[in-house]
Amino acid sequence: MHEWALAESIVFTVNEEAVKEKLKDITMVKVKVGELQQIELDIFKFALENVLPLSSIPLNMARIDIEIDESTLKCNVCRNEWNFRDAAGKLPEEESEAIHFIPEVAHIYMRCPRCGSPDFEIAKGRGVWIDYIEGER
Amino acid sequence: MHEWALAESIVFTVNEEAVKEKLKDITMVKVKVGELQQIELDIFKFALENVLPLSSIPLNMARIDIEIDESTLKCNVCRNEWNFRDAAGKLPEEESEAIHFIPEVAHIYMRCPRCGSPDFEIAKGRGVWIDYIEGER
Amino acid sequence: MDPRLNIIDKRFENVKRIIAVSGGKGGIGKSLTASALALLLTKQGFRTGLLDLDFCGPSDHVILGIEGVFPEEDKGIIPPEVLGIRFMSITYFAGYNPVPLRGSEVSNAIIELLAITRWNELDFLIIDMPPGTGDPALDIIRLIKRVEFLIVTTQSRVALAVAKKELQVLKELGIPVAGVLENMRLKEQSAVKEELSCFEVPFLGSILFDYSLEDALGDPLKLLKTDFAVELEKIVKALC
Amino acid sequence: MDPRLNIIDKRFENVKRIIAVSGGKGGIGKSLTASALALLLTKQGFRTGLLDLDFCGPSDHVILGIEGVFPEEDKGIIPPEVLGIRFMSITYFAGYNPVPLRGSEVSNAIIELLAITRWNELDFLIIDMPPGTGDPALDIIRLIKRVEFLIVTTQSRVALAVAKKELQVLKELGIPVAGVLENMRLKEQSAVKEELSCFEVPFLGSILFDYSLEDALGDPLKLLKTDFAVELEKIVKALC
Ligand SMILES: Nc1ncnc2c1ncn2[C@@H]1O[C@H](COP(=O)(O)OP(=O)(O)O)[C@@H](O)[C@H]1O
Ligand SMILES: Nc1ncnc2c1ncn2[C@@H]1O[C@H](COP(=O)(O)OP(=O)(O)O)[C@@H](O)[C@H]1O
Ligand SMILES: [Mg+2]
Ligand SMILES: [Mg+2]
Ligand SMILES: [Mg+2]
Ligand SMILES: [Mg+2]
Ligand code: NI
Ligand code: NI
Ligand SMILES: [Zn+2]
Ligand SMILES: [Zn+2]
Repeated sequence: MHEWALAESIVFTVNEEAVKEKLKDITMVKVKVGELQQIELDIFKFALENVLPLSSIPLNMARIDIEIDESTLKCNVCRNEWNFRDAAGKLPEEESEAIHFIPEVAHIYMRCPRCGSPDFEIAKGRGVWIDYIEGER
Repeated sequence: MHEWALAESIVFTVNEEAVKEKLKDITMVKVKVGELQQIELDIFKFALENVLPLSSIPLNMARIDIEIDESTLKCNVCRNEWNFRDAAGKLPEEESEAIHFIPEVAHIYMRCPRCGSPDFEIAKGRGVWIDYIEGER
Repeated sequence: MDPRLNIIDKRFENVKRIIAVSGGKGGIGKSLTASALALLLTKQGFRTGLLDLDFCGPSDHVILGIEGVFPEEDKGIIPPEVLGIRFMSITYFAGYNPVPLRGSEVSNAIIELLAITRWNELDFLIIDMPPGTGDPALDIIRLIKRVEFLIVTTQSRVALAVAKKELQVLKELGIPVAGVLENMRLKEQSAVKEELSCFEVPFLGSILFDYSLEDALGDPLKLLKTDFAVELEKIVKALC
Repeated sequence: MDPRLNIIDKRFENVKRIIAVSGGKGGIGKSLTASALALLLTKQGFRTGLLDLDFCGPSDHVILGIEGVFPEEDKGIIPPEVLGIRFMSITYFAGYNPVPLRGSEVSNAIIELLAITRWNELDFLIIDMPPGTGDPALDIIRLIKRVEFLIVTTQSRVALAVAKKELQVLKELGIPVAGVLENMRLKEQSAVKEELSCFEVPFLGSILFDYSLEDALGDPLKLLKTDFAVELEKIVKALC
């Protein structure tokens, strides 16, 4: 379960931000989980719940809003746009697992459905991302 | 005068766009000239005026709006933001001329004023850019 | 909208063949091959250009001993003619300084160079590529419609492994490969030709490791007399 | 906000020294040095990790003959121990396929690897760098606070020119340089030491061109017996 490592990074970032912004209380953390990384929300929430005790500022699951971020892939050659969902079904399990670990390897296993190029941009929906952190001083 | 080459690229792009969007008449082209490239507007306008006859669709200077785009440089290491203008005065002429040709060489001759890193992003105001093209079908 | 992308085709309008010397791996002799190739083609009477796209490690000016020239500004920039070659390099703008550019910046700088450089009439434009299949390779493939690749490799397992990967990408994308050149051969036997036969690209030949090469760097006349150049000249004839 | 950036420091908490084997130019023996260094340190009883960051041309698995292993998933990913070395490489995820990544993507993939890899306790982590001073070099400098560089070069003018540029950047940024290693020396005399003396970094020594090396690639026991490894072992002692 490598989701644990990403969950830890969320907690550490909230803590860092709390210090930087002198927050005494965290009211909301908005986390986006990019579709490309294919993280199961239940697993991720379980991991997050288990690493919350690492936090130096009080934090609980009710204050963490997790949302799946749909992906947009954009071809640098022909400008075509598509998403991972529509293409993912065709990938062998090993390849989609590799993308789960390192989303960039999508460039190895996927091609622009219009022109066949591996030269596309992951414009949206890559992986774990903090949209915003709200708190009180 | 290498501004000529960039002016040509504007005309070719308007023509390409007119074909793609089936435009019969161009009403407005908004061009931004990034501060970093230090292009003199008079020289650029002169060049543009002279390459307008290359256009396959009627185009005149009254329909081209050129604006200087202020630069924002962002340090990837310490997140500091600054602009080229404030730092440019200290550059020897040869170095600022090199930046005029290839704005990216700013990373060779400039450093983040806070942490000294060459690892910064040209977030805004790099070079010649078309903001939008308006026309009628 | 980036207007520069629409002018690049026009800049190569009067260039007959565009050959990118590549190979995935570093240190296999790409720059030496590209530089000597430009010299040899010029010697044979072809109008030749040389574009060094290895911004982090430009070497062609060192290999050819080019110094003290700068492009002329005339409706763009015109590469100076040195040794009969139209030569363009980032060193005109970077001097001897390090070039710590991220990939997106390398890409932007390449686009700028391609958009403003006026090559005019050329029989051959040789492009010296940096190692890897990153931004420079992807941009050349994306932006220069008629580019052909010349793949250099050595017989070393590490070099061959990387060359295969590059050939695989080029094959998949349908980019023409002018041929594969084996460089720095040390042994009698070499499996390079057989190892790459599945890619169905012309095998241009092998060049031996040349102990006199280092002393000829920076001196074009000496360079042309090395075994390396003599061998390459035979190979060039197959290319033209 | 990219949360991964805040966890990287913690991942190296229990790693005593982090050495990036670099040199600007390709094909100078960075991968061979990094791989052999990891082997030699392990042999001397140090807990050692090896991270191959040359995503476009990964070579360490070829040099060490590593195949058929995969990281374990446990609160992150744990690099498999092979030959006593904790080994991490993009090849686990890329297989033998080409890796056509732009710089920003290489950067993102490096950040992901650094954020999720749990090295645990190590005396040395050796990082095998790709050529150039692009995203990987800039990211390692930016993200790994305690990194030291080991610069490899050959005596060739083209390699030296690039090594100087990298040393200049490191000096300017105050990044520690563990030393410079001359590799593939062919001649009795070499100007490398003097040429680089102005940078005031330790000169670790010269390793001769080793004709038996190629046959030892992929076979760690043979590799350790090459002149290359024997020479490197002497040099390693100066490093520890
Ligand atoms: N056939 C050869 N024999 C001996 N040395 C060679 C040969 N080809 C290239 N070299 C040397 O190898 C080094 C790398 O060559 P270079 O052209 O810079 O490679 P690349 O551009 O692929 O990085 C240089 O020092 C060069 O002089
Ligand atoms: N001292 C040496 N003698 C002979 N060959 C060497 C020596 N060092 C490296 N090589 C060979 O040079 C080639 C490039 O080495 P490599 O470690 O892959 O370089 P890099 O990682 O810098 O690109 C490989 O084929 C390797 O076997
Ligand atoms: Mg080169
Ligand atoms: Mg070069
Ligand atoms: Mg290597
Ligand atoms: Mg490697
Ligand atoms: Ni997982
Ligand atoms: Ni100009
Ligand atoms: Zn496409
Ligand atoms: Zn800074």
